Amino acid sequence: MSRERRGTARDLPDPSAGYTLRDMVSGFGGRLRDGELGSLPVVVGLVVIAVLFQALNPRFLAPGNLVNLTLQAAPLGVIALGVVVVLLVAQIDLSVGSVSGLASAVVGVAAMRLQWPLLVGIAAAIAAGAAIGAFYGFLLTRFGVPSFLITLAGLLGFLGVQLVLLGPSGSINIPFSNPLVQFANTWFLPPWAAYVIAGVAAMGVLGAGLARRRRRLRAQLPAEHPSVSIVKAVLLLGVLCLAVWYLSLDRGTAVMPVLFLLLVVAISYLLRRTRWGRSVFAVGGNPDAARRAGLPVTRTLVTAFMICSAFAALGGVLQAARLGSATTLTGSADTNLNAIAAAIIGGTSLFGGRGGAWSAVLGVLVISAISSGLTLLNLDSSVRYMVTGAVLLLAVIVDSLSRRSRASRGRA
Amino acid sequence: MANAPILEMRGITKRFPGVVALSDVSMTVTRGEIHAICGENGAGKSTLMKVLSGVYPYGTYEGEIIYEGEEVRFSDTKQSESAGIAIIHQELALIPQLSITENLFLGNEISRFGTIDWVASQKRARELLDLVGLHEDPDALIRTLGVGKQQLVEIAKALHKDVKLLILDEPTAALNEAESQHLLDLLTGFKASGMTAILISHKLNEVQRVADSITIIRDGKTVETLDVTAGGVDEDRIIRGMVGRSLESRFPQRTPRIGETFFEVRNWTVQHPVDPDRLVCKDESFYVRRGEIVGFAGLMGAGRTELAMSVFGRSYGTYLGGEIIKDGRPIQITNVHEAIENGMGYVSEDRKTLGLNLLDTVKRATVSARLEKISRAGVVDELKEYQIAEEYRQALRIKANSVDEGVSKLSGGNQQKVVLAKWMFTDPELLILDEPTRGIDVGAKYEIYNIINQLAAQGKGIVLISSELPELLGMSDRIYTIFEGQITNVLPAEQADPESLMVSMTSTRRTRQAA
Amino acid sequence: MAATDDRLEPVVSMRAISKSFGHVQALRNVDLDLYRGEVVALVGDNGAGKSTLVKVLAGVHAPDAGTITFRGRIVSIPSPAASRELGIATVFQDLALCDNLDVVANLFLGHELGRGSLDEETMEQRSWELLRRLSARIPSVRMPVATLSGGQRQTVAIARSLIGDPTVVILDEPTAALGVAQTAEVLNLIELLRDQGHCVVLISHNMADVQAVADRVIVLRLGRVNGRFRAPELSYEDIIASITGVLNLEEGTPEDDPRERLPDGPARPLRSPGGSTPAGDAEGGAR
Amino acid sequence: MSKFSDGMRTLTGGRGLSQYSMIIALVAIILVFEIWTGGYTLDPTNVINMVQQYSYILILAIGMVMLIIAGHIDLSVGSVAAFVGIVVAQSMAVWHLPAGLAMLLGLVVGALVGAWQGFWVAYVRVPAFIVTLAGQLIFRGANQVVGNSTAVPTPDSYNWIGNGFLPDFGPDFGYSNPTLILGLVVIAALIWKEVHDRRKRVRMGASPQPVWVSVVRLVLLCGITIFATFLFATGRVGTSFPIVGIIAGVLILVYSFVTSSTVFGRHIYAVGGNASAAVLSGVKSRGVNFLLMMNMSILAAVAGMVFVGNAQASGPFDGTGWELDAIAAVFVGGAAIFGGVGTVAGSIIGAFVMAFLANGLSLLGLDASWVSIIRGLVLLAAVAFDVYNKTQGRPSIIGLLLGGFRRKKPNITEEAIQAQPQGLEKPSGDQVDKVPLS
Repeated sequence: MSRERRGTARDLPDPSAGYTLRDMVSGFGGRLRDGELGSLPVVVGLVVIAVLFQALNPRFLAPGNLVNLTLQAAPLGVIALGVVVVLLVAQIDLSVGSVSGLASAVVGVAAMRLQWPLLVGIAAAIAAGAAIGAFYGFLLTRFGVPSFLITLAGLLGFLGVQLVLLGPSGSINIPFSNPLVQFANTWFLPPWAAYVIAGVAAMGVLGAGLARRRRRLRAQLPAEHPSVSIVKAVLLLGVLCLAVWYLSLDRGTAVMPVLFLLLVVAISYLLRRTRWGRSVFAVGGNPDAARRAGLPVTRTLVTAFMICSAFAALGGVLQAARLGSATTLTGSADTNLNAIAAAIIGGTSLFGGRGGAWSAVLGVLVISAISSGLTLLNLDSSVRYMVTGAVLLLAVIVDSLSRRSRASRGRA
Repeated sequence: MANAPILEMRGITKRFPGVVALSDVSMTVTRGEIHAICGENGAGKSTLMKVLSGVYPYGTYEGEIIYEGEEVRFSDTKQSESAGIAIIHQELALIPQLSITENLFLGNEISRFGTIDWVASQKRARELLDLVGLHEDPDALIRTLGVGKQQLVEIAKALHKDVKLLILDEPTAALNEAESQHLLDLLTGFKASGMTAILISHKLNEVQRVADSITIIRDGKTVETLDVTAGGVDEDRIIRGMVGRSLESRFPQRTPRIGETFFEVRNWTVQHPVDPDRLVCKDESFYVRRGEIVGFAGLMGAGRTELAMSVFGRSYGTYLGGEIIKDGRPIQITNVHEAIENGMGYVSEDRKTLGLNLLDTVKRATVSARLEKISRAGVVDELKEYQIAEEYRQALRIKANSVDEGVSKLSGGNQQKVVLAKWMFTDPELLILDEPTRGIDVGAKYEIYNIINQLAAQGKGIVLISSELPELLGMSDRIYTIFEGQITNVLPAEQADPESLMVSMTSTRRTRQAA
Repeated sequence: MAATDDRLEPVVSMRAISKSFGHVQALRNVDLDLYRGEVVALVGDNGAGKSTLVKVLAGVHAPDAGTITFRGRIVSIPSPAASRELGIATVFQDLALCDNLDVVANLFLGHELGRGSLDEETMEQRSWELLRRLSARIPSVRMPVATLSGGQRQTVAIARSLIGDPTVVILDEPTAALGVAQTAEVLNLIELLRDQGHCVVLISHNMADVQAVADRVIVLRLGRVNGRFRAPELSYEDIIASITGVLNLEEGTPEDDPRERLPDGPARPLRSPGGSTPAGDAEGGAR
Repeated sequence: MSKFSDGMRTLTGGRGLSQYSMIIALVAIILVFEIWTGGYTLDPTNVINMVQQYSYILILAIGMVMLIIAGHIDLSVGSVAAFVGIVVAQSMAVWHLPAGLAMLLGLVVGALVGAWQGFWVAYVRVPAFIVTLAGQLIFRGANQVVGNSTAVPTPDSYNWIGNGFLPDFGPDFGYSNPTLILGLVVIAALIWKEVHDRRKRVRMGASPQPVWVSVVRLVLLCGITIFATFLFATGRVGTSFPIVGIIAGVLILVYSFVTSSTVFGRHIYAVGGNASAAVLSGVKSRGVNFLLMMNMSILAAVAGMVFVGNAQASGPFDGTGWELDAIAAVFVGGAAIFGGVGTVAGSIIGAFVMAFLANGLSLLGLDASWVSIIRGLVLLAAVAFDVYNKTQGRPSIIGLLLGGFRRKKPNITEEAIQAQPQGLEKPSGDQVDKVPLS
């Protein structure tokens, strides 16, 4: 999936040379030399992780484990996707864990105790998340309280609300028969459907590429040679089909990760192709310039926080669905850090304005792969904590250093 | 002018917590004259007028006010208004969303049987507007008028209240010349019809033109009252009264005693901190002698500050090359701490973001650049700190209630003095002053010049960076000019004039070569 | 004001503009006329009021007194947005670019094209057109602005100001941060703008630059106009003398009579080739 | 507590409101819980328990306030404390280190952890909150690795630092003698300090405060001390003033002195108040940041060791949420979110507020969920109070909600120069100045 990213309009190589496959490769090489590494280190890291764990435990790359990994990664990925948006506007939300926990509790209470229709419960949970985000955005834009402090208070406060909702027993079980749980655990695409989706995705890439080429030619702009789109689509198709085939050796392609990828595509579209997305990047890059250009800075900040909290809530719902219960532990401990770490590892800058929706996918794959590998090795959560923490620190250090080197080269 | 005085203020003293704003001020205003009050900012003019108009009620000040022959004790502005005293403040008290008529009669509506008589109001409004020479539709909204016209509305409003004594606080500050002229003519016209006016103004030419007598206030005290009608009062005379000295000596006299060269910068080259394509200092060299004041002239952005800061412990940009030679041997200075230890000091042009921690008190700020001097084993001797700060406070005449006062509460001039004190305390041999008098009162400027001269007399080398050419010409012994990061010229002060400097400040060409 | 040719009619005329900040009077009774197809340089000592004057036009400061006439209509410019709407574009010294965004995104920041989803192609095409019109040497419009050099960034900022096809372009110290080659680039650009019928107001400290491109030089001193010079008779010494106040040319200098400008007027095309500036067309049509 | 007076005499002037309001908040909280719990809050047993149980907040708040003054924060203190705790416990259990040596080891480990985090913050300039966020995870994990995710008991020889008391001696009056003596010493110290301060002010030539102020302050402080002394002296037989209290007290005294009277202390305030001005005054800000991060971790180590001693075992979930207690204590204690403002004394009062709150709520049997909500709200309220105090015109809350309040960095423009603070004289324009020029 990561290949498609390179094809988006933003990263096109030098147009004066025309767009052919060779340019694409050489442009990529040029960026590498410039130190604009993009997602390469993460992809390499992912491969290293895979090889390492496979060597230590051959079950790591077994289809069964990979299916589990996709299921495990999806809820966290959804949360990380929200964090990406907030990071892009150069803010942070430390409370995504608590908010996801709260949302899982809301769904549990609504569905089991109050016997509300399931969808209403889910909607209530997401609405609660959005409301929390709006509250953060309001405090930030109206009072100027730094976001990490507001959300630190939120981390504590909403954890409490979660516990209150769950009541003294500390957990609400959602029976396995509940569609929500089934969705998260047993809904798998039939193989043909998975292949169809892979095909549609590839066709989509191809179609989008060709349509863009047509529009660019009409606008008398240099455009990629059709071969570029075709190769990209074929590659994508190949990769996806391989993945679907491999997963189908076990239970197959689950619905939940597909939902996550759909959300990523949607957010990616919003970020790259709409005014709102443009103002997100502008606000994150240079709020002053954004304000002077007449962009709605306050609105952008508030919506970014709302999206973040709403996605955190959705992630919490999925987590509860996957576990079949909403407990005091949902969203606790490392969810927060995993989500933030995933976003930063995937390449979204802590300092705003750089990154994209796909970084949530990459980051969450890294985090989930590590945690799954460590679990396979029978190393307990403690080591996982340490490794995640170290990876987060590493990502932030890389981010800080590259920012400084950009600054020293006049590319602040 | 043998009329009886309409107003006499005797021995007015007004205290604010910790400050005496007015001490024993007396003035007499003759009926039918225009009486001007002059003084520097903060001299107490506005306070005096607030006492008169009842903003500060009777009892909060000492002294007596005799108006129309009897002592009055206003407890609010309403009372003074009904006595016929109207004050027009700098900030106009008009409501922009209402019409001229509505504003004119605000609080004094012309009413019949409890309802506002709009017909009569309109008529009266037209009369009043005619009186002040404002030809506007009385229904026009205030916000559609310019400041000058609003001022006239304000005056018309006062006229409606049957005013005997009109006080104008800086009426022409915001007006252009034509409008000012009109206003002053109006005043003279009113005088002819027997009204008395008190005019507070900074514009001495106006004052000189329309006033019959001038009371000068300095530091909350009446200095003198000049009778303009008697002649011999010109702007210089007024200024002398205001600042307490003649203005020929805007820059205090000093006999330079210049010693040997002790500080030299050679081939100094610095790169812009983020843009590597840019050099902010290109191979620059200069030197400073003991007891010498060296001026640096350049337009904003020419690289004066960049040069100074990069020399001062490389606190700006990326150092590329060049050396600093002190007392004949090269020294390595890589950070500010070393710069201070090597006897350098730098007073920033931006005292709020680079010069002071605004959360500090005067005493903490004073010692902050050289804490080692008053500490033993890392422990600050608070007694010494207090004494030193107090010493500087008195020596530099820093106006603060005590050295425990927060610097954020001080005025710009006094903040600047604190910054100066802070650097004097480090006992530098070379003191770089970057725009030391920007945004500062004339009086305070003079004091700062005095301090600079004293420092030079002690044998310190002073680098004075300034945007004001008269200041550079008046203070320096030698002047370097900088243009686009390069030193383009150097002139002894006596050979320099504004044009020759400006030429070198705006191009690389050199008019005259000098040592 | 009887002239029929729009070249003879000032686009902007400021009359008796005064502005004070507290007790500091930054502008006193300043008159200024701006015409299409000329470069007007504002020069003066530090604190002479150049920036304040420009900020009045840019809608940052409201004048305390005086009138601004824009194409014969008295206008007030209460906000930067209003200034842009009138067709006055200002490029301040800090450029206000978003370094993380590419050139196209920066050019159209706040004025993106496309309904719902952004019309990247049209924006890119327009960007190329614009940059080509400015003969800008920018390797790719899809590069983040952070990777451009100082001169290129200045070009992008100027190009951005041209998006709404303004009549008046104000440049505040455009060459202050640039090297020699880049300065030349920007100066060329300024001449290009003039030739395309814009009125360029240039604030500069660099007399060489001013002499190179300015048609008229207005000297401000202590908030007043202290001298007006026209291109053929620009004398460096006079300008300096006027800046320092030795010379006071304001009294006795005739207010810029358009007829005097006419002889060297036709030498320059006053509209962009093909008369494609909509603003010019609108004005022509109105008459 | 003798630095109480320092808290009142605010360092910064003008922030008196928040300084006094937190004392009022403390008294109010104590009174409310005293009533709700039917007088149990101020029962000697409870007070002794509370000191032993919550002294970690006091210790952490000291380090945290210094960090926050300098403009940083540490979110890892809980994990670091737990990590150090388990290291100490294991070193005694596995290597059979004597208690003293184990404590020393704990301090060294704390210092190393601090150096690690400080390096990233000070020299690589990664924001502290994210470094310590990673640290939170890393050291939590490290704790569980070292302790195999189980609780490790600690020997009695060690536990006295957590739950020990001053040894009793002398004749039995029904009170604990050492506590009485300690109380007397404190009172003597208070009186000496007051006299000393007055004398110092006289020598400075400054007008000393009126005598009645000194007397009232002394009476109040001594009253509190006597009250506290009797509380601690009348506890169960065998109890007296806890060792933990002594440790916390010594740390408070030392760090109050460091922050208020040493060069290093001044540098902390300088870096937090205006970092660029500090650098231009010769402050080595990177060194200051590094030392502060390191100091925080050392104090976290102390807090962890004390806690382990009290619990008599080090567990895998020790220290969760401590960072929030400490941060809330600091902000309740009047520190500013943008740095430069705050005192150790204030933070100690804030820490007492948090401790009484936690203790009171648990006495009331409120469950963890509500405690968590309330603590979050307290943090938010403290931060909001600071932001509210900072707004220049002090508009009403409503005005703040509706109006266009924007925080602006001071930028020097013509207007800004004009709008300088109103002091004794207004900064002038150069109106007069320009007359002779033209």
